[in-house]
Amino acid sequence: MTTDTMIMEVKDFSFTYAGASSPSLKKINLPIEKNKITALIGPSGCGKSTLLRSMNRIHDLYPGNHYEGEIRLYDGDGKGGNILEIKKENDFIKLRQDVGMIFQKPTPFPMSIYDNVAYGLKLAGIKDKSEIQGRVEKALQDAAIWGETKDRLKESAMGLSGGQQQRLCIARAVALKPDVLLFDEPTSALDPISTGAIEELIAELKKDVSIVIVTHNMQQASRLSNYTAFMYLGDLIEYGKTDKIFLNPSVKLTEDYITGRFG
Amino acid sequence: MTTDTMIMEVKDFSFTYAGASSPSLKKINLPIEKNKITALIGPSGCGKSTLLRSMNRIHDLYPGNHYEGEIRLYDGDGKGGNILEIKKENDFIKLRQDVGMIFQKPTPFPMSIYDNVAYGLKLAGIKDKSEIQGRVEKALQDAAIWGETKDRLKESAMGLSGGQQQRLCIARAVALKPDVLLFDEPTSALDPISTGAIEELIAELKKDVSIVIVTHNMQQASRLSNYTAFMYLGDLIEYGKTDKIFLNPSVKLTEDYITGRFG
Amino acid sequence: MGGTLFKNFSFFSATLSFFILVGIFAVLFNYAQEALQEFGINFLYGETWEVDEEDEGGIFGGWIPIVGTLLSTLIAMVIAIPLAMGIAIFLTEIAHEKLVKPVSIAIELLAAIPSIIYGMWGLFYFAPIVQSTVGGDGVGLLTAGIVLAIMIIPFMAAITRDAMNTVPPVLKESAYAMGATTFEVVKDVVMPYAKGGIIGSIILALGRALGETMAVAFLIGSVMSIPSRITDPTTSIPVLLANNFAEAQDLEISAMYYLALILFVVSFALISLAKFYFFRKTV
Amino acid sequence: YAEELKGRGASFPAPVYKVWTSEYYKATGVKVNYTPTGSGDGVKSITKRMVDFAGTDTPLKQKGLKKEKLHMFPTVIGSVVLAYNLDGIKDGELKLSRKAVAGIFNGTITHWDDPAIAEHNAGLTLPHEPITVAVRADKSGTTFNFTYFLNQIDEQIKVSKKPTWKANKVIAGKSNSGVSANIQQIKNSIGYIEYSYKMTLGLSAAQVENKEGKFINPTLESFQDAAKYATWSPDNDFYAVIGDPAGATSYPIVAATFLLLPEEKQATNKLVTKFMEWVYTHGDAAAVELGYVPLPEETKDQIRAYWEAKRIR
Amino acid sequence: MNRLFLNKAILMLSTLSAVIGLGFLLWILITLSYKGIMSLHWSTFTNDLVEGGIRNLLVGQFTMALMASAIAVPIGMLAGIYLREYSNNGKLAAVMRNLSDVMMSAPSIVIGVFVFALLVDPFGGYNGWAGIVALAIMMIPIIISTTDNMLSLVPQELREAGMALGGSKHKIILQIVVKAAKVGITTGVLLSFARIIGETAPLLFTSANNQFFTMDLTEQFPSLTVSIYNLATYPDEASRELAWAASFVLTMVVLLINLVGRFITRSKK
Ligand SMILES: Nc1ncnc2c1ncn2[C@@H]1O[C@H](COP(=O)(O)OP(=O)(O)OP(=O)(O)O)[C@@H](O)[C@H]1O
Ligand SMILES: Nc1ncnc2c1ncn2[C@@H]1O[C@H](COP(=O)(O)OP(=O)(O)OP(=O)(O)O)[C@@H](O)[C@H]1O
Ligand SMILES: [Mg+2]
Ligand SMILES: [Mg+2]
Repeated sequence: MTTDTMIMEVKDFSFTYAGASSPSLKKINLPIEKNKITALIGPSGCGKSTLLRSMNRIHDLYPGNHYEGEIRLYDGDGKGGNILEIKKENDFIKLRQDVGMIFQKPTPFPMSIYDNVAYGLKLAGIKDKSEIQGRVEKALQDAAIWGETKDRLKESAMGLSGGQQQRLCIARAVALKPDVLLFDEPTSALDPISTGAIEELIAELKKDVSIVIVTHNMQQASRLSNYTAFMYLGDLIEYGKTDKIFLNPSVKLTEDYITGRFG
Repeated sequence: MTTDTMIMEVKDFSFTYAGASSPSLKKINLPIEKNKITALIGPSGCGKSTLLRSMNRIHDLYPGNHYEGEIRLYDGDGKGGNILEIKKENDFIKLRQDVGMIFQKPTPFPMSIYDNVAYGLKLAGIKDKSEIQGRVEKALQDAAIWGETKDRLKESAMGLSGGQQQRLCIARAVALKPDVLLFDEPTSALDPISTGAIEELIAELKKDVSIVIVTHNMQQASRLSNYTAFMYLGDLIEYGKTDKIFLNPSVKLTEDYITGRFG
Repeated sequence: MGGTLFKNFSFFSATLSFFILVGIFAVLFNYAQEALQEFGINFLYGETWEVDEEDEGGIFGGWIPIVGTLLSTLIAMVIAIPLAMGIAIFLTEIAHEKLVKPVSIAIELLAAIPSIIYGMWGLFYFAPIVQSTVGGDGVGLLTAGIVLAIMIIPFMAAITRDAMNTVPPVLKESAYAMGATTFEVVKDVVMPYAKGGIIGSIILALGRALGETMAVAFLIGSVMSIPSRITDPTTSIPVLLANNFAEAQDLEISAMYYLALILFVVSFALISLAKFYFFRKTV
Repeated sequence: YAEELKGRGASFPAPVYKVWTSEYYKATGVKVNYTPTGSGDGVKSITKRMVDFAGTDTPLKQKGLKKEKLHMFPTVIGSVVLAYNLDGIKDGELKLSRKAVAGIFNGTITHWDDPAIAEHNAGLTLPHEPITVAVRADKSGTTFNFTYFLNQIDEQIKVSKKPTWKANKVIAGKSNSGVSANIQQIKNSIGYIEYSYKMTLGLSAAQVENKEGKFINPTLESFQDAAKYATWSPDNDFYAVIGDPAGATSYPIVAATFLLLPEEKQATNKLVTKFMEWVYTHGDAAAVELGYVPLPEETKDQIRAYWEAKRIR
Repeated sequence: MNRLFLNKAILMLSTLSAVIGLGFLLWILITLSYKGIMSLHWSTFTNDLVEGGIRNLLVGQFTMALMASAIAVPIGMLAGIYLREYSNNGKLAAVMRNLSDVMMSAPSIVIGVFVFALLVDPFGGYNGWAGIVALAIMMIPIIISTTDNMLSLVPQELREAGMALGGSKHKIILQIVVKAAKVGITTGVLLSFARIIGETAPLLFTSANNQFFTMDLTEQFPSLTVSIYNLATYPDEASRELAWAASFVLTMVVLLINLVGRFITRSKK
């Protein structure tokens, strides 16, 4: 693991929610490998979402949270800025365009399918109509939802099924050509078939972007990811290649969790 | 499996929600063995809760649902009435005292800890103060929560932690000396330690009552139950001894589900 | 930057409520000065309201309209509370699903009818009935109270129903699962759980009844006298204001502002109390 | 710019003002918006200069007019009747002596079968029911004129636009119409209202004993007879309370109603006098029909001269 | 059994309350419709009050209610947006929210008195503007609370999703959040409009009344409600009939707006 295989790096990172008396994350150290899928697992409330949401600083929507440590986002040359130092609105916008996010529940905007994808591009300052159109199409294709939507681009995105909405949200994020995509339990609200489609899509996407995924489904983590991090009560207990973690964990707690002894 | 080992028996049971076009349960056949734990498993929406809630006809709080078939509740002599034929309020009250229920989220009543347990006894017509007191104590002990609550019986039950509240609800049900207890995902909202405590408690309780438990946690089902029923889309796919279902299921669908291939 | 400007505008708008409230208080207080200095706190229990037509002064006391306001409100509440609770229980626990919607809509429509309509209807159709059954002159305290009750019942019932609907279904189910009857579930689980909301709804309705003008103006009789029987006419603060504010001058109008101030402060205090209950519930 | 004149005040002449303004609007297109809110409100509105003119049934003394810088002149004469709601007793059947009227309104007579009432109503069966006295909730010129009459009989009753009534059972209504409505609704009630309200509503009204001890029915003739005794003079802005006049055929409770104009509003004043000029020449018939007594021609001429003098014509 | 009987009795009483409530609704609506329709003529709508109609009153009432909305809706919505989106739900927001709720329950007659002191007394006359301001003061807190409530129903994830795409806060609020709450806010605006269009007390000492047709807001301004108040106490049949006709029209307008509001919410959900 050298710097140039990493896209992000979490260093001695602690996080305390506004008003909370104790930190929800304690001195986390975690590399995010480029063009790989990293899974975050752990029992409910262990801090998976908190960590994920630190990576594009979506926490900053709510004031008063407290960060410590570093989260570096590396560019092509292996140089990395600490995203925790970002202060200006413009830099936030840039960060979020570089590090996209997909939520547990699909979040289509109340507008047409086309506009949902175009919206991010417009926010990014792209004005050229034909460029937008091209990138919307491309993104919908990349998100494997072009076939189902090409004849109804002008219709409201609310009319899509849950699984389609989730793929639309992925398309929306992909359109911005991010470096990293963060997924927070992206399939837990979906049926088995949609789940399969999204899993396939995520596997496909890693060609272009690096992926971090939070999941409760052990099978999903083992099927999908290259690296797995196990968290417990705000600590990162164990991190490593997925095979290693699942077949031969070094820590007893990890084993207990994976074998379903709790959680 | 003969009648006298059974406490309940579901026969060709179908259930359609008011206003729904198709049944949510289709011709279910399932025995509930006396002093054993029966687990209901299956993916979300397969009808586990619907079946469980038929067993004490709590569905009848909402009008217009449609039952078919039989659900028999056997008494000591192996004679069984069909609970689906109950019409009179008195009989409903009796049924619900015989077949208790614990929900996913703890549901303490807005009164003191003591009154929470005493409430059911008062409803059951017990007037004698000392008898009530004795049975409340006994129930709290049986539910393994006496130690934590004995000094604060007069305080509001809302002040207890989630796990304690859940045990209080179990105590409340146990106090009525029911024949059957129905649990709908009783630990899915709880932390690992509370989960452990409740599991232990359930295992203990089967000495006195028969238990049906719905769970999403395969490990819990395999650890805890004697019999397991796997449901899918309103059908009961497979029923048998828990070991058999988990180690050597006869149906491919059961295997796929148990190994986490879907759901 | 558009964002900052937008935020500032929003902030300014949000503070407006505060300024209006302070403004109302300050203006009423200021205009009431003359009467405040003349009568002070004695105003509250003075029973005379007499203009001295020679020297622009007079003797003014708010006791009669204050008592009239309180009594008409009291009658309204005594009638409205049980009925509104009954309706809320009917809607949340008894009514068949198919009935809930239309009945709720009907109740809410009743709440939407302008109060002046209640006044007119009350005067021409309800007052004669009161007169022929209970006696008195038709218009008076009782009639005003009843019509006021009819007016606030839908409002109270709607909020109480909403509060009762916040009770999680599982909580009710678990009470039923212990063998409780519907009434026992309502009494032991629903009411205690929704207590904050229910008390809040009562206080809000109380505030409404206190400040209601039009329905009462037609019906209370508008007489400056303490009623000795429940059917007797009297007056209330809003009615006195509606009838005589426009024509009053000098010390008398100052006394009117004083009355308005009293009404405002009382309703402010009541609503704050209601908010306190709601607030404790929701936090 | 559509001309519009704003006025508020006395409800006593409201019925006739309503006809006049609406006919004037049809004839000339000029809007005269008169809101009958009561004389009290009228006087206040004009002193605060919230309106172009005000109506009042209580004439202002010269001192008051000077202080508030107002002109004043009468428009029409009306009368106050005692309307009642008694089962089986028809219009004009009830006779009320001066003593009885005062007694009812000062609270010494509380029941209909009181000897003071019964002695002059031998043929009527008066119920043993409490009397509900219908009065005004607002300040009113009608009340002023009625209490002026009562004061002639019983000095204890003060002349006031809004007295504190001592009667036992009182019910108050806003403006003449409110009082009329109350009388209509409430059995065994009696109240004082302007004659035209009695007419249009078909209420029953009592014969009232006049200064010379005669019981007089409220009729146009008896009003006209009473009006003859009024004396007007432009020198005191026509200040006159004409109640309780002499004459054996005079109905005792009559009153003139006045307009108040703000001295400084020359332009609108001219529009008002133009309207009044139209009224004096075209409005008499409507007034008579509603039961008012038009001003005598010589009084009208005096008023015209008064306008000239004040340069508001 | 005793408790079963008690249960039955209470349930019967509850049902009875509902029947009583609905009975009064029916009684009021039926007498109102009967008297109203009997008293309505075509000319009622084409004549002004001075000629025995309600044309100017309807126009006046709507004019004032619409103008009041034009003031109250933007202010109320901005305030609601501030409370829900910018205030971070802190202490200050809680205070503002409570104040706005208190204002919502302020007696309408007191608001009338306040506006009289503010806009009538110093300017020497009752006028339409004063009526508009009084109605707007009544409306603002209602709009604040509906906006606030409707925005709170917009899932937090939607804001986060907008943020995660790189939107700035005000853009997300205006382009996504408000849009998502559009139906609810529209309904709220309609319902509050229905509420103020039926108000009498705040208009009594502000806009007063006018028999004639006018659009001059510096003058006394015609309104249905104040006219009903005046007409209803008139003893003559014609005035009372006009009052019934006006009441009927007013009630229908209010109920219609309410039903439309409900219909919008239902058809959109
Ligand atoms: N907004 C918040 N304010 C304060 N504490 C919070 C907040 N959100 C989460 N927490 C706390 O932070 C800890 C970590 O929460 P987090 O949501 O990251 O867990 P998680 O691992 O994602 O759980 P889950 O699997 O249930 O989604 C928990 O103890 C939680 O109670
Ligand atoms: N009140 C209801 N009315 C109509 N349909 C319902 C209702 N409740 C549940 N259903 C439907 O019945 C089916 C079975 O639901 P049920 O809640 O029993 O599933 P479950 O197995 O308990 O799922 P979960 O694991 O999510 O709790 C589902 O398709 C559900 O949509
Ligand atoms: Mg999470
Ligand atoms: Mg379930």
